[in-house]
Amino acid sequence: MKIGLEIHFQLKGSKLFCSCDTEGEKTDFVIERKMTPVMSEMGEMDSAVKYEYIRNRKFIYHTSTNSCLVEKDDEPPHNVDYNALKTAIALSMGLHCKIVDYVSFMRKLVIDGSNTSGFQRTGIIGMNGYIKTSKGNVNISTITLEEDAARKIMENEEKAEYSLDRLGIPLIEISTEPDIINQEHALETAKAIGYLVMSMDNFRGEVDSIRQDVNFSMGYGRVEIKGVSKLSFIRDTVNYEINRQESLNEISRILKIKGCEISNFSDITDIFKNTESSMIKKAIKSGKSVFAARITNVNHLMKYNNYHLGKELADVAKNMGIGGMMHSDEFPGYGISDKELNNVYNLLIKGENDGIIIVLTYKNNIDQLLSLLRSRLNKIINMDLAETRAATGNGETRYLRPLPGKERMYPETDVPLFEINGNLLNEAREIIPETMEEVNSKLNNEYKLSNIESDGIINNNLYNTFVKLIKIYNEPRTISRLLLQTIPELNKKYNSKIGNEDIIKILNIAKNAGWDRSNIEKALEIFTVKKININELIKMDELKSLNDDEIKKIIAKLINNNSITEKNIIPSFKKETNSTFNAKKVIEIYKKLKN
Amino acid sequence: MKIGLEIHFQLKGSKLFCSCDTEGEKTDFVIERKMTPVMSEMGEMDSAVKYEYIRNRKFIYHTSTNSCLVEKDDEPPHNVDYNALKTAIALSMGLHCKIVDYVSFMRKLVIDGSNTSGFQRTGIIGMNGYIKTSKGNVNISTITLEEDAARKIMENEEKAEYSLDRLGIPLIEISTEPDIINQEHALETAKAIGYLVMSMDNFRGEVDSIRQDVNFSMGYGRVEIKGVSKLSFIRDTVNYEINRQESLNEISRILKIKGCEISNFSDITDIFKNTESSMIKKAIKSGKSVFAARITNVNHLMKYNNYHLGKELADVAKNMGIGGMMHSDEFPGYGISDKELNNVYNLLIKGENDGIIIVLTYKNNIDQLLSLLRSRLNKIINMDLAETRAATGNGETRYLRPLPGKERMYPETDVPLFEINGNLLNEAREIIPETMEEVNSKLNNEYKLSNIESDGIINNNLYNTFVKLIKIYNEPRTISRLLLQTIPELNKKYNSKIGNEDIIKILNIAKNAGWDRSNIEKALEIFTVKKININELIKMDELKSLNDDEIKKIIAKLINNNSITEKNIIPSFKKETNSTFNAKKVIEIYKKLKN
Amino acid sequence: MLTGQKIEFSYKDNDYNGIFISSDNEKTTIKLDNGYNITVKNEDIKIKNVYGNIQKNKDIQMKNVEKHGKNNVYILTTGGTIGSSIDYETGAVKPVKDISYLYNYVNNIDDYNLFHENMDNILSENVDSKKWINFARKAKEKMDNNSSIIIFHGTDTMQYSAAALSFMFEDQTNPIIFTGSQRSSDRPSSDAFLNIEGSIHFSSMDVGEVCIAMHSDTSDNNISLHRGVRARKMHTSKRDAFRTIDNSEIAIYNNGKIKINAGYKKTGKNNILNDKLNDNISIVYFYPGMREEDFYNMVYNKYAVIIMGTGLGHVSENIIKVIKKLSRDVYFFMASQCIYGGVNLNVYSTGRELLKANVIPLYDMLAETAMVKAMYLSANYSDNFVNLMKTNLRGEINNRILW
Amino acid sequence: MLTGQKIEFSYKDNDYNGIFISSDNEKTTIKLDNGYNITVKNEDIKIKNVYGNIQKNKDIQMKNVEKHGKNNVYILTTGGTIGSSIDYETGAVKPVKDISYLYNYVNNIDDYNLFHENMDNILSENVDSKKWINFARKAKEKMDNNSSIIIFHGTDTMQYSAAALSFMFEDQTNPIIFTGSQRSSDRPSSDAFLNIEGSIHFSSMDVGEVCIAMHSDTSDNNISLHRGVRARKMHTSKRDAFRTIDNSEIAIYNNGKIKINAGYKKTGKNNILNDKLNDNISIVYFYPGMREEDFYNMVYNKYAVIIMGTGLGHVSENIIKVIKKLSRDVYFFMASQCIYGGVNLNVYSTGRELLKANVIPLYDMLAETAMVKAMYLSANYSDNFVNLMKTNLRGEINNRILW
Repeated sequence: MKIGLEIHFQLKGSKLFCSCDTEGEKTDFVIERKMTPVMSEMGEMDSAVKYEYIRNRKFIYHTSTNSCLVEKDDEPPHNVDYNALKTAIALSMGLHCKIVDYVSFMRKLVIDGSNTSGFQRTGIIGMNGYIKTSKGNVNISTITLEEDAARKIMENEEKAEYSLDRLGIPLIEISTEPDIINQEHALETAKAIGYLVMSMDNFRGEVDSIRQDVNFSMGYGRVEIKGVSKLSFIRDTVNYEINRQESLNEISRILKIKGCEISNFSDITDIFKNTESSMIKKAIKSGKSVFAARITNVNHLMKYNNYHLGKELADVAKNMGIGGMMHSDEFPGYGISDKELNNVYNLLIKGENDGIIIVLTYKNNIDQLLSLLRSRLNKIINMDLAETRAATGNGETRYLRPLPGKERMYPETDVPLFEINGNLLNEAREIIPETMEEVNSKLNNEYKLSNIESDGIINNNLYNTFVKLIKIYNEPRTISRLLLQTIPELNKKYNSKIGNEDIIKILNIAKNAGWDRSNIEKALEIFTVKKININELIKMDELKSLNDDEIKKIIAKLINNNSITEKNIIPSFKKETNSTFNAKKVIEIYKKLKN
Repeated sequence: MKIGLEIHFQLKGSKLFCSCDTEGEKTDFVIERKMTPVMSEMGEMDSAVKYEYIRNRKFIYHTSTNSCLVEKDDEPPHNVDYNALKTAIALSMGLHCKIVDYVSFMRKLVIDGSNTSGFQRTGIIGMNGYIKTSKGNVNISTITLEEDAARKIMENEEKAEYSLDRLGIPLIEISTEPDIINQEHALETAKAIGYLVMSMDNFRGEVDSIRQDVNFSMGYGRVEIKGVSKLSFIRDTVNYEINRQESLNEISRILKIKGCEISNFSDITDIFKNTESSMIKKAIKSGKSVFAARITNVNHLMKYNNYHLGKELADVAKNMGIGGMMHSDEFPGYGISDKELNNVYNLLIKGENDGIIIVLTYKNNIDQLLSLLRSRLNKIINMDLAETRAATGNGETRYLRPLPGKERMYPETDVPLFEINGNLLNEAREIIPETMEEVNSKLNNEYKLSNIESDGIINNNLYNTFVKLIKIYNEPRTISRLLLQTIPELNKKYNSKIGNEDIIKILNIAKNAGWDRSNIEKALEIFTVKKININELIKMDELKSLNDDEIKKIIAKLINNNSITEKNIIPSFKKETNSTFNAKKVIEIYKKLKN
Repeated sequence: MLTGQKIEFSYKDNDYNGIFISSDNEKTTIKLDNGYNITVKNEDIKIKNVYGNIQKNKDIQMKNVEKHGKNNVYILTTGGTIGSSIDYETGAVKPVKDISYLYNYVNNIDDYNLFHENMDNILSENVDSKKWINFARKAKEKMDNNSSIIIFHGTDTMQYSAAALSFMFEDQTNPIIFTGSQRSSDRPSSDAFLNIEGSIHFSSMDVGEVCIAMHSDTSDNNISLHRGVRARKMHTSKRDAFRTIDNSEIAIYNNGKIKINAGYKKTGKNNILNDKLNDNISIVYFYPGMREEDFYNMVYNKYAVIIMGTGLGHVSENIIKVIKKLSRDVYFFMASQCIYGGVNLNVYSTGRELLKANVIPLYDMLAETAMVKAMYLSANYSDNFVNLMKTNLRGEINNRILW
Repeated sequence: MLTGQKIEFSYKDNDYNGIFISSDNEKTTIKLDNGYNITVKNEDIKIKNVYGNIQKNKDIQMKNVEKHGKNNVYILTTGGTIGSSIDYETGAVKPVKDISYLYNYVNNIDDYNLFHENMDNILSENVDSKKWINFARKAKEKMDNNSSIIIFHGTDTMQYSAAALSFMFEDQTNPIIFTGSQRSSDRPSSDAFLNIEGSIHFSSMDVGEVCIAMHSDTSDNNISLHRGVRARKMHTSKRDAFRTIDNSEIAIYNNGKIKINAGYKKTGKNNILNDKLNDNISIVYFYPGMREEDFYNMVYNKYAVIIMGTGLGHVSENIIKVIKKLSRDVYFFMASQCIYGGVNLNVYSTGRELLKANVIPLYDMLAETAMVKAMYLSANYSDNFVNLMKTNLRGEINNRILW
């Protein structure tokens, strides 16, 4: 078993090939486009491309405040964003890659409408690196810098709608070699890489900012599984794929012996003239016909126990926009009467071991479908399972399209070759991410945090924030507590989201006003509840910091009344005021007055 | 008594300063403009201009298919239309004028929104001509070529709406000297000029295509009465004006002896706090105040018997947008209670012979109104009645504005000086209109029409059409009958409007097909009823003209059956066919066959 | 005879009175008593009597404008349609001397103290760098006295002048607003009045930029505030001739209110004026079939040349050869004759050849703005000329083209 | 090494396989097995092995297009973005040889017999009068054989070429439609496909004019048919870059249907081609501060010059002096750099001076069209040159500007 990972993560700041921000809102303007399949010079059309074209959908693009003519494919790309490039180089360095001398961007054809141009721009930044794991090094084959696709809003048979807000966001792709030995190892590798990624200063950090593809092979060809959204699904997905391929292997063995062929499709619409099946009735009404074909020797292989050949075939139809392929292992069902079924079986001369498939579609689709079904069945029988699959939301996978060839890729001539010079390399070196071990040791040794605290900071990807806040308010335990407890609790309690910039502002005030942890927590809560301007906080009675005169007054009063010592001055002082104060100052003044 | 006339008439074809057609339809585009009063270099503002500005109205212009940027005042005028110029010269020649060597166009300020530019372009073409009348020659002072104004669609206190379709249509203005001696003579002169005008080939001939202004003077200053729409109103208008001026003369005599002053206006709104007068209630509710002033010695002069001083003063207010001035000769009335009236009279210390005027308006208008009322009253007392008045729809007149000075006029620098060269003069000479006498004699002598027929043609302005049609179908009596009887009857019967071009087409067909009058009338009726394409007429059975073969066949049959002679061949032939035929041809063929 | 003298004359046997306006070898123009001018051939006219007294139009002195508002606004007239008025007799145009009449037509005019000065009386096609320097110095003087500046200027080259002042002022304490009119202010329909009204209102904003204020559309409703370096006269005659190219206007004025549409630079604390300009810069409009020698003649002696190329910024092969020869001595910059959109020399081989020939693409900078910028930078920052040309200094380069 | 040869190489101590693409003194580009190109410094790379067999892209012959329709359409490719396709390995661009793929994407394609010929492969900025004559002759040949003509052409100078053919053809039996693309036809999002679809449908109209068919807006919905002499590329990069200036488009194509928006000249009975053109005409873009000697250098040896003046058609006083000196030898015509609206030399004194200097105003004729018209008229109708320049021949002068 060989497993490889492709991890994609978004950067924030500027888009990759224009000056639009990575964040933005929907605007009212909408454009409508079509995609035309472009044939290679050999006159061949990628079958993925063919699928999309058969669907002949319109693509609707909603513009956003962060899109310009470049996203509309109405202007050539600008030069590559310097920051994104620097980050990609730094990450490549952190993963011990060789950095290319020049970045050459390529166009990778994509025709599902997710790119207004019909392709994705992508360029290699680093090659031949590695990441350490408990099972040894996993090699990194390439690190590429690419533009993210448009965000799909909805789709149906006729059209797909996208928002342009995500299109063009810089995306770094880290591809490992198939050095990963099992599911657990895949998870560990993904986590280790993910940690590096998330610790980059300009990692975007929004929902969906990291997406994983899994390359999997157990000897029957490479399967590329797209879009595994959660880390935990890596394991489930690989498990599912192992089961699927093992089952297909059994089917293959059976069919290799018995033989297997798909007959031509017969138009059996007449049989269903007066059908009770609402599904078939509806299809006929909308101008579709009913077709059936016989597949020899697949009875009880279509959907029976661990056998799911039917789904493998239905996926082909589904990708052509033909939903609901029915097969004999499911019959009786779908409201089809026994009489109708008998008529079909008789017409197609179904033998006992044969299977029947029924599809509802337009006449002009059927030849295309038959040829695709035959080719897929053939591949299964020969156990050539190499293909692109999609991860579903529940840890399964489904057929998407053949593996893309390198013909899908050609040079992006609009973007000039970019030389990575010494300057840029030096700048990148400054921001090479630290590994989890390095960070852990710093938190424990330098900042004296407990293991629980440092794990919390690492697991929640808070190290960068932590370092940033420490620079303002140099109390590691306070900062750790704020990040791991106070703020998550406040956010939960008030269903709020306190931004890093707000925290920084409050800590700056705290530093100047001499607030302690409880003042800061108070300030955070007031800010969260009242949603006031941060600068107003300092004027609030509860948070107002006493000035020297006010402190003097209270201390003078305390000295007069009680037996105040340096030890009890602070608690006594606290009782006298609601305002905050700088404890050091109080002691200082107390000493002065005492003397 | 001196009367002068200004006759304006529109030309059709192209507009005067752009290539738009004179005819067109409304389009959807609307623009909104303001006019700003432009002061002369002496810093004075024309009071007509001041009125408009006080009204501060918006002007809405509806564009039309026959308007371009020139009408929108968004492009400088093009060169003057050659045809219009030629017509103006020809008419000047017909009226024995001296033609200027160069046309220089002027701008005449107009601020009521009827010109998008704020002025009307006008230039002198001819000077010092005359027209013969039964009372001797009436001299023509000038003939000018100008652009017509925009067509008013609606107006209220806030805005006036215009259509641009009429703006820029060439307008020829013929101004006579005040040589006309009475009402009847005015009518005769207008008719004689009108006849010349209407006989111009490109006279527009639509409703409102001719408008007359009457200059009238009986020793109290020149009154310019704008827009006398019908010839018959010239008489009524002059009569009205004579009565008005005589009445004012009596008023003047009385007031000169007794003295007459208008007091300041008092705000008497409080008196009407609980008034029953719905008019006053409404005004107060809309933010207006009630003002009253005392005018000494005008009791029973405001509106009593033949005295109408009140109207003279109310017209001033009306022009400021202040409607409904009330005065004491009308009281009690308007729902004003006796108590209120007494309060008003007491407050203003009304003497027995004094009059009171009450106006409802906004506070900031009242000073302006007072000053205008005083100046008008003063002019009346001094019998300086020179002013511009408007003809109403019922033969009366009302005060419009002071007479414009020549300061209103300055050079139109955007239109280059146009030299009237020999070529143009020669072309114009070709189309000099004939006078009514000349035409009458031609119709009687050359075309042998009866007096009734020639009067009909002249009075209905059909001479040009007649000449045009004669050139196609040289049967004067037939043409006369078509124009004076057939077509008016058809138009009336079918509520239709047969155009000249249609008649020409049908006559052309008639000529080629050898139709006689009854065929033509049949064709006209079919065309009117069935609204078919004219070229289809010739294919209709009823109108189909027999060809030689068909004629031969019928004649052969007739010769065989009957004793046919050259004399009865036509009636006999007619009985044999529904189709039309060329009678000459029939006789010709009959002769051939006979021999 | 002198213009304005009363005369008696005969024309084709009739006698007339009038006022003599003008004459040349062929013809004489006379204003008749009815106000009409007629122009006749000298041979047709016989002057019979000339009265000595000339009707001269008084030059009215500027009225003392009452100062009651809190915002100082200095109006500098430089000529052009807006700052001129017709002589109602001759039709000649002369500068407006009295702007007090403005007071009658401007909303909220009481908020402003208006001052006024006739700086010049020039048709804007004759404005050159010396004039720009004069305008800028005068504007600085008045801004130093805490006035906002409105400059009445002919519309023909307003965009060039506004761009020039934009660059020359590195910082400014008040807005400088150019305005003009497409219909002369001596006609009731003139756009001048609303343009001035809008300009006066814009002048109270905290815009630290040089702008152009003109009609937003053909109706008398909205006035647009355009950034000077991004505005262009896009119609010869319409009221709304000016457009902000490839961006939004900064603001729209309507009936006393201002709506902000786009970001702008705020007013600064000082007026920093760099008033040197290099005249030796030109614009060349490329066209197919352009000959090498013609191009050479146009550019060989220039310090810098703005080429208006086709499409994304292209010229023909033969021209590139000339550029290659000259580009050691002459700076070549590329803008596009398309007006809208940016140039990009990376897309086609011609563009890449141009880059090799040292032609510097200016993205979406307008050619007119580019010329003025080059005049400014080469006179003041010749050391860093090319780099600054490519850098956005005053909003003349959009990073993003949105539509 | 030759492009396409397989190589083994090492880069910074790692070994790789790939295909050699190109190299120069500094760097080498290689396509890796995963399809990516990398470019590295020559010093960093060590070629270890080169395989002899070159992977050469076959030049595919033009397919025999099936002829089943009733309308003959001859497609002439001349180069430009639309007629070219990228070499998927090197990124180089070469002409499209096979247009049969069009058949798949065009509505109602069965109504048409498509023929195709590669006339040229030229970037449109390099097109000149010789090329226009070639295009015109070829178009005539094919129209004489009863075909409509579609010319694939680079968008940069399409308006000049379309105007040239407009004038050269005094009568034509079929429409000649120029089309192109703003996004190259090797990308799925290319505007080429819909532009071609629209052009093919327009080609069956009875339009006896030379037109341009391009996107109406940025969506893939409508294609506009522009009159060649009134179209202008108004954006460097957008799909809807072309606009009919100061008028409506002739027609709009949408989803198999054509909507007529404006009048047009009908096809005639003969193809009358006047294929002489005079090259010695130029366009000069006026700018403030333009020097006399520069203007003189640009124009002194020209047959005719189209001046793009400011506003209604103005230049500065010093330039008028030069014009006065030269206007006995050079014809000067005036267009406006405003693009929209007409010139008018009657309004301002500068304009009247220009008229006196024999400058001929062209109302709203586009400067580019005016240049081409002058090239045509001076070569074929030099006797009546100025008069015909002012006369509307092919719709290049609007009598009325409507908005």
